[in-house]
Amino acid sequence: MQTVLSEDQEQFKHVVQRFFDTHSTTTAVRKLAETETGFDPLVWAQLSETLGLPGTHLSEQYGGHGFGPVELGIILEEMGRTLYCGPFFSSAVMAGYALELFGDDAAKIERLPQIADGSIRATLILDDLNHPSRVGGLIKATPAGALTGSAPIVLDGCSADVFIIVAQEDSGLGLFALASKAQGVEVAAQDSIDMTRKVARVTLNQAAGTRVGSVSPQDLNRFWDLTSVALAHEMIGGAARLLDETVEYTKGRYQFGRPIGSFQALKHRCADLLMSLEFAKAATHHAGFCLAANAQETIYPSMAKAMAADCFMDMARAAIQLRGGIGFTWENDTHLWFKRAKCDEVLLGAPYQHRARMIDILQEAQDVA
Amino acid sequence: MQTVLSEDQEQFKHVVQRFFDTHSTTTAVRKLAETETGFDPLVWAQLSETLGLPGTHLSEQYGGHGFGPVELGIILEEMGRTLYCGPFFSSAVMAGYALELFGDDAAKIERLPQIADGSIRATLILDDLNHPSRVGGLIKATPAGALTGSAPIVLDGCSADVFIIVAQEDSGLGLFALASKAQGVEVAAQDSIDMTRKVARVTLNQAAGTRVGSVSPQDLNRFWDLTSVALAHEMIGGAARLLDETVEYTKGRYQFGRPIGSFQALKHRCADLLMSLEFAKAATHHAGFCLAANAQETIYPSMAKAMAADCFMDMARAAIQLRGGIGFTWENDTHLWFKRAKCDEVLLGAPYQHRARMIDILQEAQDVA
Amino acid sequence: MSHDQIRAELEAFLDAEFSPDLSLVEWRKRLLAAGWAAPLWPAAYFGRDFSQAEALVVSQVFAERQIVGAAQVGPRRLAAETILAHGTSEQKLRYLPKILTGEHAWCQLFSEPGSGSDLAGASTRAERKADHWLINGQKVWNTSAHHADFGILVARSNWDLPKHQGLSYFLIDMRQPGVEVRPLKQMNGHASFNEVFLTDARVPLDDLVGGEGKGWAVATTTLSIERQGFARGRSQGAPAAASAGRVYEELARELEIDNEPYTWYPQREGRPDLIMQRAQDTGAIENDVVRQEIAKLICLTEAARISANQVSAHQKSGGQGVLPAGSIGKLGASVIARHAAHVHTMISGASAMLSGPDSAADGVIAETLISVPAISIAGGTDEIQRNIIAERVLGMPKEQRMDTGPFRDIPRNGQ
Amino acid sequence: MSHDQIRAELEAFLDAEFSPDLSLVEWRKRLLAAGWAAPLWPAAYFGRDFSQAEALVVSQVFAERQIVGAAQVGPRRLAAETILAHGTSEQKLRYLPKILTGEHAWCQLFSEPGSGSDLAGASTRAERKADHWLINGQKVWNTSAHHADFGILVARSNWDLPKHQGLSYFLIDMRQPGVEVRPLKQMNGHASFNEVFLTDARVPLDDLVGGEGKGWAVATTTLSIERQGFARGRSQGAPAAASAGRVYEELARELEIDNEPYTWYPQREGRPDLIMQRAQDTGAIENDVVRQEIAKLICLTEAARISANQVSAHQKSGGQGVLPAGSIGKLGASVIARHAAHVHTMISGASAMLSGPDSAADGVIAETLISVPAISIAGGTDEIQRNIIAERVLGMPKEQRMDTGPFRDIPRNGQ
Repeated sequence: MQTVLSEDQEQFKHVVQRFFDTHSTTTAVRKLAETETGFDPLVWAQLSETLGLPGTHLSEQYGGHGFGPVELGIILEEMGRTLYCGPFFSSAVMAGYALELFGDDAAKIERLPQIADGSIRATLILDDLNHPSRVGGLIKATPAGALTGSAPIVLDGCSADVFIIVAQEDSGLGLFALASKAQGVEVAAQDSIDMTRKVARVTLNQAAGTRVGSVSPQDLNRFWDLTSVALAHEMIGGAARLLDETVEYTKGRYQFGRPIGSFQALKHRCADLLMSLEFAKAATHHAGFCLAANAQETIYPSMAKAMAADCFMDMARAAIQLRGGIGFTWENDTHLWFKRAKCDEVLLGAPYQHRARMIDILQEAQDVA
Repeated sequence: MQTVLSEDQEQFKHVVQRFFDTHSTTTAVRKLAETETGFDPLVWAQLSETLGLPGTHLSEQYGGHGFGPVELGIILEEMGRTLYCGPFFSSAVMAGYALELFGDDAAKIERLPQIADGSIRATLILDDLNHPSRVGGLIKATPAGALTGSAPIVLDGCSADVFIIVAQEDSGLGLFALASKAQGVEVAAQDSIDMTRKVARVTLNQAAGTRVGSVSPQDLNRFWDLTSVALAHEMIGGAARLLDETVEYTKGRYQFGRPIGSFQALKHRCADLLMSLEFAKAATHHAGFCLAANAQETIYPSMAKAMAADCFMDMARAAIQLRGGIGFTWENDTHLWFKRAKCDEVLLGAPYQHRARMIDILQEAQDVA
Repeated sequence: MSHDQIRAELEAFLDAEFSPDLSLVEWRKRLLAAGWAAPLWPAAYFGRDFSQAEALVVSQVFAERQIVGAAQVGPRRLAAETILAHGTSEQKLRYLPKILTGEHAWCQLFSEPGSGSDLAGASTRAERKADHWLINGQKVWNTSAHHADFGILVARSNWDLPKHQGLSYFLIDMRQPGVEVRPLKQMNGHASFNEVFLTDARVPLDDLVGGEGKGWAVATTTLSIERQGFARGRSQGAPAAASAGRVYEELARELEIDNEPYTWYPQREGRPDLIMQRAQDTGAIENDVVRQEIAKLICLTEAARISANQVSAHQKSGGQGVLPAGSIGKLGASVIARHAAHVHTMISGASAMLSGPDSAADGVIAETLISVPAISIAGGTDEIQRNIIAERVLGMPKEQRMDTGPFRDIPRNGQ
Repeated sequence: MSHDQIRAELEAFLDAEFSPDLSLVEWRKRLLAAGWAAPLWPAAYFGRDFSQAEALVVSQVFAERQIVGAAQVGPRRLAAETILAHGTSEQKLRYLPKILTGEHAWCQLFSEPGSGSDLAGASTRAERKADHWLINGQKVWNTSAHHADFGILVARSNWDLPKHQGLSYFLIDMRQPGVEVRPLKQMNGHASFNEVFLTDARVPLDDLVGGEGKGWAVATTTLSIERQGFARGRSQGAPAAASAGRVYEELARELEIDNEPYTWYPQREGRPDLIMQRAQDTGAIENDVVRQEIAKLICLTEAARISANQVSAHQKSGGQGVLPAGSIGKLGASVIARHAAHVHTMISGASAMLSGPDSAADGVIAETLISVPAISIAGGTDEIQRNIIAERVLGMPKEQRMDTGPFRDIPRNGQ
């Protein structure tokens, strides 16, 4: 199994990094945060067409580039670092992986290429984004494919063209597709703590979905692993950015005639944060390598999600604290990452839930053995 | 309800403090730790006869002084501060409270005065000292009072004259008394991490106990509250001593041309420890006042036990760490408190078990209301 | 005077003079004239030289009868007490009455972008001219500055002395062209503070307090009053609910303005009071891991509460010994807020992402999650509190200072 | 030389010379004579100037054939590498052979009661006399000093220079009247260290290493070798299980003595490896709160393991950039040990009180609980590691030093 990035992957990282450094400045982020859709169509078109990012992790046979969780992780780490605002996570990651894993072949042939080339922006309606055990609890499907129910937290729900929906059928879980403009669909923007990722409530009333696949528990576990690891990459990218900038700040800020970065309490806190970041990064990258090697039933995806989330929140808290009052102002950029950290912490399951899942997996593995 | 010690109680505290400062020096503690019985009969006689300490909290009608958990707490806080070695906790607190709460009147009249005046040293065989739900799981009693079973952790089991035993009867829990020299009794010293409090395994094989009472769940809860709060006092006493001495050490120890106590990381750690100690003290003293006011079903005893235990362990760890290598040596006294802290942490239930109990109590109180 | 006498005299006064139909200012002028506006103050300056116990009787009567008292809270209180302690007789006679009547609002101009924890490092410049002081610089965290008529200002009048010795303390007119006030928005969306830009602002020579170069000593008085908690919140004598009548309506408006910066303050404390109910409502209470975290939170909040009670009982009973109540309580509040936010997040699950009126507890939980970072900064950071506890309570040695020479030679931001 | 050639020559040598019936010293003398004892060393000093890759072939052959190699581990390795780097030709020829044969055991005499974290603050006194150095002072934490024939010693030869400049580095004969070694018992009952009292001990003038006043530079070499982990543990070439024959029996005795101080080292790391099994055996695994804590522990141990692997893979692939592996790994080990002890305690419940062979895991758990405090102290405290990470990795500013003047003027303990 891989333990470090290959040369090709390092090069890809540099390209991606340059792109988001240019196109996702904090000025841009702040501007987009104030808009309703929360993304810049021009940048979306560029990252889709020039770099082909939304198709990175999708199979070549369905219009993707056939790379895997490691390359996707590289993208998300840079997105987290620059707080990229756009429907990448909702469309390419959530809806893309859902279709790839749960979809019928016909549906994949029809829909994945559009997601891969960015021409269609999809999003996934799954559950309350909290815990795998609740999947399908929100939307019910009749045998005829009429969908009814309400999902309170749909990422980029207001700007998506298509909803990919996991719904409860009479027996089991079905996968459905539904145009966002279809009859019986009501979309209402929800205020989120994190203004850089938009959410909406989507309410379906006998909306006519197209059945495009079905969901097995095993596929669902794989889906959870893949999306959790992608999100963990976003979080360590954000955390690393915060640590860099916070350390720089403490070097230039003087109080009591000395840079505050020379105070031992601050130095030790930053040292502890670096350790936490290195550990979260190690866990996240390792989880990516494991998934790329098709390892099943490993603890690493949940471990990565739990560690990256705790690290990102700790880092965000410290980044504000070490700046003092100015760190709590709107004008200072730190809160943008703090709010992303808070939302990422609970998206796809809170750290304590992922830790519980780790032990479940270990015990199941023992029972099998 | 009381919120601070009365003048009389403050005076009592000074008397007790002087006594243990004189009679429980670390030299004495180290000497007793090496003995089998682990206590000095002369000091025991003095604290029993001159000060009458073992009877402090026992009812006047049974030879005690009729004071309560607050006065008992004063004694234990000083014992914890000086790491007093002797069967006070096992005999006066554990066995004394058990007889007072669970005993028949006749048994109390016969036995409590001897515990109160220190002429008899008793100890309690209850369970694995871990959780109230397991009480009586170790020893079974026949209707004729024959006791059989084995208890692995009996405080001062080797030096006790009498065992007070909670045993499982056909229906319910009975209280029994049994001379330690009786037939069918086997006592084996157990090594403990804490050399300053001796423990033994007591194995009973058809030993002929005298039935002296019975145990209701409600009384058991009260017993747990009273003993937990007593133990919490011991722990905050130990923690306070460690903080005092550690802070003094950092003022006199020079490295890099300055007292190590001037390094901000050490200062901040000591500040956090002081806060933790102040909170644990507040909780413990308040729990004592509540028990003295006969408050039932309050969260404070378990809260005190949990907070004092965590505080004592944190303090002990820090006391070693801040001394560096010397703090890890046998010659330095710090480890004596560290080991007491480790054992007190789990005696009568670990912090997480007491925290769980707190929420149980809150929910039960709501159900009743 | 016996307490009964006080009560009798005050009740007679109120019977004769108070009417809810008075304007707020008119009523307070009457209070002022009779010495009831600030009975603790010296008789020479609008008060009655009362003891704390005597003044308590006055507050009780005000409370019982729901009578409006003098304007006493907020930054104006800091100004009043400082002027009383250090001002000239002329300053007291000039400024105190309109503070008590509420005609003048005040603000505090101490902190600067370059001196937050290190207040004495202020570098706003005060130059003495022929008939005034010329002030240039920038202040920050100035609560209510946008409503203020006057400010208490610390500025540097001498750059060649060590930093504590070169400061002077001024009373500055906020309604002048050289003073610009800009609101400062926080990460939770509220704008409780301002930035104040001073550009060739002027202070008459008479409005120096305590003498040139004595600014730090005067500021210390202000800060100690602030620490006693008088800087915010409604005064104890104020009626809980506005009754009918002009005086109450005007008071309600005054309080609304005074309290506006503080509406989110309960949220920065983490709202532990909402935890148990939310855990039950959501069913999260059934999860053993959540239960543990709730129990830890209860341990902290209850211990902090009990500890504060014990300290105050100890003080009341004349007890001695160093009681590190203030800084420990403040540090404890940070720990509590942080842990409460953590538990609220566990209880919410993914819906912790949502904010606004439709989200949990009408948006209060979301506001809590993005307000708690303030508690460990405002009013002295956790780091400063730990220094205070270590040095003043535990007596641990101070670090060698790096800022002892002439102020102009001390390294500062951007240099 | 190609790797095949090396292998061929070595195998021929072993076929011809090795016999398990040789005495350990006799066998090692043969190794030494042929240059196989330390092939990395210079040819001029008992080695073969081999590269790391070439030396690896040698170790592999030794391992495959279960052949005993030279005495290479423990403090003797620190001495050998330091002498090799800084010693005179005469010192190398005199001391290195008997280190490699195992005839001479060595110890390290650096730390003092007054200088733990601050090694350069040593105040053991070295006075130059006509034909020797006179040494007075006390050392501490001297592993294996009670078995040692010689010691590497740092002492102060000049008190008027700044502290790093007044130190000299000596090779001292431990078998002399002026050297007294006392075992130092630790809180877990083991005595892995000694105190060494030096009272008018003598060092010949020839046994100064690196020149007078150059002691810190030489000590830095020793410390960097120590950080590479050569100070303890069995050498890689040593046979895992003692086979039959005199040479193996004598080796087993040597290893027993060498390893004795370290028997409890696994316990100071918290024994996280035992957690899962114990949690299942005791049923504690069914408790959700315990499960959380176990998961947190696994997060830490697995992340530390993966992180170390990634760093080493990164280095092997010629990767650049600052990799703060050492100090972060050490700090991580402390966090892991502390948390593992916590979880072991939860799993044990009240039986965590018990120790000795009848207690959990034959006493290993009890020893763990009273050994973990060492991990955050030995080899550089957590505090020192955090300073290193902050300053060397994050580039945060150092604090102003308080110990820059002449050593005699620097405040020290007991002054």
